[in-house]
Amino acid sequence: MAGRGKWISLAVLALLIGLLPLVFPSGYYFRVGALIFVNALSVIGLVILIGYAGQISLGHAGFAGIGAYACALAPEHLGLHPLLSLVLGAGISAAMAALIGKPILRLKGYYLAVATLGFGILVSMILTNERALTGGPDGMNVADPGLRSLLRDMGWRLSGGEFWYGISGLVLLVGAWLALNLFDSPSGRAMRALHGSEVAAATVGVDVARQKLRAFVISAVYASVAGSLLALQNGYITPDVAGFLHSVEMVTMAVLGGVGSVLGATLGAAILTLLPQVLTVFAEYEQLVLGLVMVLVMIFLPQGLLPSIARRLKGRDA
Amino acid sequence: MDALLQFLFSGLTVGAVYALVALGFTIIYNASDVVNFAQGEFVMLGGMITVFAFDAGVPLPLAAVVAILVTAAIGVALNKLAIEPARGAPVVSLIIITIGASILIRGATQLVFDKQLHRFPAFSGDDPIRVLGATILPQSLWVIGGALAVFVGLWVFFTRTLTGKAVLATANNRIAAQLVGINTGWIMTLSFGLSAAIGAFAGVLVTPITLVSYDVGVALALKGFAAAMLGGMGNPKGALVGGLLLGCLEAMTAGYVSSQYKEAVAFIVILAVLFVMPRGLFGAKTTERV
Amino acid sequence: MSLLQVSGLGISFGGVKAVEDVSFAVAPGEIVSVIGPNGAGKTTLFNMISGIYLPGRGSVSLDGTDVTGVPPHRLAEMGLSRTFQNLQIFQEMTVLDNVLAGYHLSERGSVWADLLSLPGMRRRAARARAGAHQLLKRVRLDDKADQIAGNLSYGALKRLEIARALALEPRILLLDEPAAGCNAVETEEIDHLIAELSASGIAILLVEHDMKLVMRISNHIVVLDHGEKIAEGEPSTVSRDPAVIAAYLGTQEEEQADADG
Amino acid sequence: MLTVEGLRSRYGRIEVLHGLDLKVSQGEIVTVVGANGAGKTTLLKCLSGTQPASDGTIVFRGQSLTAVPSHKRLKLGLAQSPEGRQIFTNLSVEENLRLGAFLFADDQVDRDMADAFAMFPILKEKRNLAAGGLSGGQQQMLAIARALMGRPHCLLLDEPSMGLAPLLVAQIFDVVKSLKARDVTVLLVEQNAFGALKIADRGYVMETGRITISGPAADLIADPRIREAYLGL
Amino acid sequence: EIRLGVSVSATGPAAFLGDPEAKTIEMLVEQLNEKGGINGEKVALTLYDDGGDPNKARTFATRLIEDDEVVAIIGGSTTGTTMSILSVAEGEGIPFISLAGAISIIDPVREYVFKTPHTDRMACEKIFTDMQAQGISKVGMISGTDGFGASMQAQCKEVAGDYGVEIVADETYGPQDADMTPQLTRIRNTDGVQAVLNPGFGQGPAIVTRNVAQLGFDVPLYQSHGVASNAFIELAGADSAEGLRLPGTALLIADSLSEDDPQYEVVTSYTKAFKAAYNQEVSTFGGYAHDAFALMADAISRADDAEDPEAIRDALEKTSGFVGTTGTYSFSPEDHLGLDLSAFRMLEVKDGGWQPVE
Ligand SMILES: Nc1ncnc2c1ncn2[C@@H]1O[C@H](COP(=O)(O)OP(=O)(O)OP(=O)(O)O)[C@@H](O)[C@H]1O
Ligand SMILES: Nc1ncnc2c1ncn2[C@@H]1O[C@H](COP(=O)(O)OP(=O)(O)OP(=O)(O)O)[C@@H](O)[C@H]1O
Ligand SMILES: [Mg+2]
Ligand SMILES: [Mg+2]
Repeated sequence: MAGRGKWISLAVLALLIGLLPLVFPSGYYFRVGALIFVNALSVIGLVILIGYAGQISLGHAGFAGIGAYACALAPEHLGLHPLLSLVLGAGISAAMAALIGKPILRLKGYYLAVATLGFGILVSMILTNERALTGGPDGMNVADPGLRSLLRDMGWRLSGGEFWYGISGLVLLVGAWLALNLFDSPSGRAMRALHGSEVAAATVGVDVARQKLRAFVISAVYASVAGSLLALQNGYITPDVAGFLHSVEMVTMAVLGGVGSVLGATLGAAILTLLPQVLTVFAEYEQLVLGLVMVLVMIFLPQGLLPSIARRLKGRDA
Repeated sequence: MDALLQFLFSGLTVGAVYALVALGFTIIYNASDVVNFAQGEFVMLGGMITVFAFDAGVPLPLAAVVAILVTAAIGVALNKLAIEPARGAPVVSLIIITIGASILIRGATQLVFDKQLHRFPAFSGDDPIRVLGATILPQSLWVIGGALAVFVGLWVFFTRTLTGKAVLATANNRIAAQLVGINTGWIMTLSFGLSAAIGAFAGVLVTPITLVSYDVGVALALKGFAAAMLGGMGNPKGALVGGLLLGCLEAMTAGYVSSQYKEAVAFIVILAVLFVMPRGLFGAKTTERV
Repeated sequence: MSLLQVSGLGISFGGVKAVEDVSFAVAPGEIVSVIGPNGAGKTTLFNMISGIYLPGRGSVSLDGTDVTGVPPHRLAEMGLSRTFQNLQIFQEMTVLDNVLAGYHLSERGSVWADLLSLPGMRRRAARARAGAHQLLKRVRLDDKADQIAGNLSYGALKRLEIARALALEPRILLLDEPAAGCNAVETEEIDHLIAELSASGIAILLVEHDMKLVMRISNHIVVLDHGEKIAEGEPSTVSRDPAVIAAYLGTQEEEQADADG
Repeated sequence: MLTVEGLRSRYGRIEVLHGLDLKVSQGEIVTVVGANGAGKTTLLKCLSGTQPASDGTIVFRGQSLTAVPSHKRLKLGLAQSPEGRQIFTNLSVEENLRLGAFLFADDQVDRDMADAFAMFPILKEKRNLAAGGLSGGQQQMLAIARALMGRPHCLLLDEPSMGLAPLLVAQIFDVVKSLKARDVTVLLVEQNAFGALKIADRGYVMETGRITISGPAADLIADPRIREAYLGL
Repeated sequence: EIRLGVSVSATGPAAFLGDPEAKTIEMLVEQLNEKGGINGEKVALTLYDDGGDPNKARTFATRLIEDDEVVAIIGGSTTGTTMSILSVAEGEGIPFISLAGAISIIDPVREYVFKTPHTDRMACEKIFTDMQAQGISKVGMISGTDGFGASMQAQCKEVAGDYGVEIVADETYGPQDADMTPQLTRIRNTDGVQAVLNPGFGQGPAIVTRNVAQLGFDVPLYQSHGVASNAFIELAGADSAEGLRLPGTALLIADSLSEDDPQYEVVTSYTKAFKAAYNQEVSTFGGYAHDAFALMADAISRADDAEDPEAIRDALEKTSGFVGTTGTYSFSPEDHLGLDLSAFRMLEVKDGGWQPVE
């Protein structure tokens, strides 16, 4: 049964990614779509961490920052191909997560939140202050990965928007597939178990510390890859990507969508990415409305959009 | 030597600001286990409302009282309109509500007032007080005094009054609290009202030093949160010590090491403290047995 | 040779000795009960044996290996499993997933296998699933398999914990008041279950206040009071021990008579 | 004193109490027995107001409780020692007891506390410790003592003997009996059906959300159906 | 109808810049349309608030071009947002006038990208020129870690030597810091500091100004154009601010400008209109937006085809001697800023108000 749910989720996602372009009136929609996919990717990482392992992080943008700046710096200083830089960034993020995760993950609840927050702030502070390397708060250019021109040489002409829409969508699908696999696996169950009761999880043989670390590292990699994709498609990157507000935005997306599922993550990412675009008509009222939407969703759908809606639908069926 | 003293004055001033925010967190946290990320907004409101009332000709003390009362009412409204309806929701959802509320309050403030920086006069003038070659502004003494006063008040509230215990009981076990006759809804209202009032009070005290605009809340909440965690969440002692310590850490780092990385040093110290004491300096142990 | 050997175990909380110098042994297939007044230190003893508390003094050995201070998940790997007096259920997971979590050790593989959903992982998971359904049947919870565990009644949760503990296929099982919250008839079922388990060679360490159950199935009883062992022996000897009667049992003739009548 | 008519209650979509009638008179000890999952705890939760009733009426001392929120029911004299004990784990034993008398601020609070300590000396010994550190049985004692601190006219006890040593089980039943002497009415849910029926005036048997058998306690003990299904005799 | 796109940071950490910019452009569009628009064509304004987030800025730039189909873009309050908009505009061939300071925006020159603010480097140069004239050679710098402060810090360090000025102390503060006395104490304790330079915007400079006074640190204080407004004096306190200097534009001294000053006309009409519309003082940043819009409108009116971005760009590049609030602009294929140092005026706080330094 769980196995079928996985394929349904993936199919829904794939159809959305594949069919939406048919109704896009302009290139701008590809851009927004790509952003949603990139955000959804990092939110899926957080779903693993928060929804499954029950560990909060207010510093995940730090990993996005590492991923983004890896793509900005490595090609320039190490002569690495931007795509390899993405892998390098993911590797550094994973290593970082493993390193800091060990001491940090012993903390619980808000103490963990503040520790991860500290990590995120450290990263963004380094990116901001090491001007010589990173361009400081003004940011720096990111080299074009050259893939588009490669495709063009192969006779496949795509606009930048279309290209990144495709790439982000593809990566999101892969990310979603991996996450769904994980959820329905012994590791996923172990993570949820330690979320429920660490003591009980330990007594059934779950290495709690290790399992937490696993979730942390995996989610860091998701955030890092998302950060890299963002840097590559923007062609320009500033320390904002690693900032506290971005961390909070990621958590908000996860919670808004419903912290337990891949589709929820995508939905949360979509809503929070689209809202500012929709709210431009309100201009002055944008912040007010954004805040209001967040509050209302949480009041009426406390489990997040997707789970709460699913629950209601189920309730009606019966 | 006078430099050290100057750094200390600076640290205590800034630290007292953090402490006031951190103290504001304690009540709501103690009543509901929720860290109210809109706490910084209360501080901002305290400052902004006072500014506009004062500019409209209301005497400063009265303007301050108005600001505190209005903010307390907003706190109560936040509880009634957003927190209570979402009762039973997971804590992360409640946190997102408070974050949403803070964005909302910011957006509304920017509409009702403006996006400019503001300030009103210091209570006892701007002439610095000289001590052994270092200087401190009279307003800093107000802030430090305010933080101490709020601390003492909260400490008495939580250790000496039955209502204070009822607040703790509500967070610890809401059902049981109702079973012993505690009106948990009222306790929540009270907590939000008090927290907001403390926040606004802080805003009134610090605005002459830090200035105020619609968006100062985020940074304040962040630092206050860090301070509260350093000291141990929920304990007024922790909030006070955590705040002052954080302020002094930053000032000392800025003075002796590097101003660029003063926040970094502060966070590294917080991480180090938490590594040794996972519940902060004075954090209460939760005692759940298996 | 004994499977579990506890020697001179002790621990203090804030200066108060909760358990002091307790020693005993459990052999495979044996049922050893620990009894004693409330606060005697029984649960604390369990917490030390299962690695949740680090003992202040003394040692625990499993199969001859010293396992004092070994974390719970390692002990689980070595075949030690337990239930809790204060229920430790994965509230938000389904009943089935609770039991599946108990299969963690036999189910787990590399994280890559999990991420990529490799066939090996799927095979292991399917085996665990089949086993879990069996266990649920055994504790009469098979009809509730897909319910959220938090929604079960107290007695049902008690049984769920036992099923989860059994999923580990333990060599030694620690049961902390398994019959609490069960009526006489339900207690009897647990009685049978424990007997079956011990017959299959599992060593059982039992804490229970239901003396009928304890006296009926124990091979050996350890009596604690104020953290110290005050008596030990076969049920018949222990139940006649004046110290035990004074501290714990009281005179139950009246009730016993009524029940028998 | 307490009259329940047609009580229904549901968790989400699932109804677990299907129209329950029950009556407790002043000064009576009434016990409810039933298998795991029968709905006993749900019944008590409805009475104390921590679980909403979807239908039916609860009348307590002539007043309908339908619109009375749970924190006001104690004021009316209805106290509960809940399943799972629900003590304030982070507060000290003494604070737990003091909060039990949250509604009162008179001298009697101290006397009641002294009584509670006399009843359970171990609690006195641990009065300044966090209640979460207590052993299971000690917590159970605390839950009962805390409920008594509320000076109830009617006490709802959900499996008070659970996790208690035999000596204390006997003591708890004695306490319940002594409450009767103080004119406190008791509704007792027990798995130790034998013990409960022995001290009760009347009893109800609950099966999957319905009352199936009721009558004087002595009759129930003698009832073969009950002897087989609940007393294991 | 001529579609003009704007993306500025009207909220967020750079709202100081973006808020007056947005207000200015909205006001000017209205004025222009009331007067009949450009060559009879009304200007349809699409304005987005990117909140200072470069990522959003890029999205809005894409939206402006692909969805709203604008012919030109003004915006990019910060360097980061500008760089994001810039690559889109450059890629799609849409003329873009940036409102940010960094020199890298127009150096090297990009085909479609122009800017109106002075570069940070120019502000530094102006300040150091003044210092040199005062005989100041050792300076303690304290700057904000925000983009504005950091960029100026870097530029000033680069050019200081050219003016015989040595930066002997280099401190920073966070954008939301409440007390800078430790940093200032450090500067004071550095040997031979003759002046303090504080590039930054927001509350930081006001607090620095107060702290300097609090410490009784008696050296000349230089601020940057980041705080060139009357509100700043109020925030910093007239007493503390007295004698402080900064490089500003004619906007700040509109009242004392002589009528034959070439900027008199444009500056007074803008300050008056802005005050009337928003009951708020103008700032240098609003002035940048004013000039950007005026330049754009002028170019569109001169373009061969007002609907053709290419033509507008060409017209823009041919701008010459155009008087704005900031200075007089002359673009060329080699220069997409078109201002020189003369546009800056050294201002000083005297008796609680801004006065030009003779
Ligand atoms: N974490 C702790 N902190 C403080 N005291 C503790 C802690 N754990 C146990 N104790 C104390 O140790 C003693 C033994 O407790 P334990 O739970 O082992 O008793 P028990 O024999 O299981 O009792 P019961 O039959 O009531 O479950 C008790 O007095 C208890 O208060
Ligand atoms: N929170 C809940 N959500 C959904 N269903 C619940 C919930 N709590 C209890 N139930 C269901 O309601 C029924 C009655 O449960 P209740 O706890 O009242 O039984 P009980 O008679 O007290 O049993 P026990 O003797 O095991 O304590 C059970 O089927 C149980 O699964
Ligand atoms: Mg125990
Ligand atoms: Mg029950």
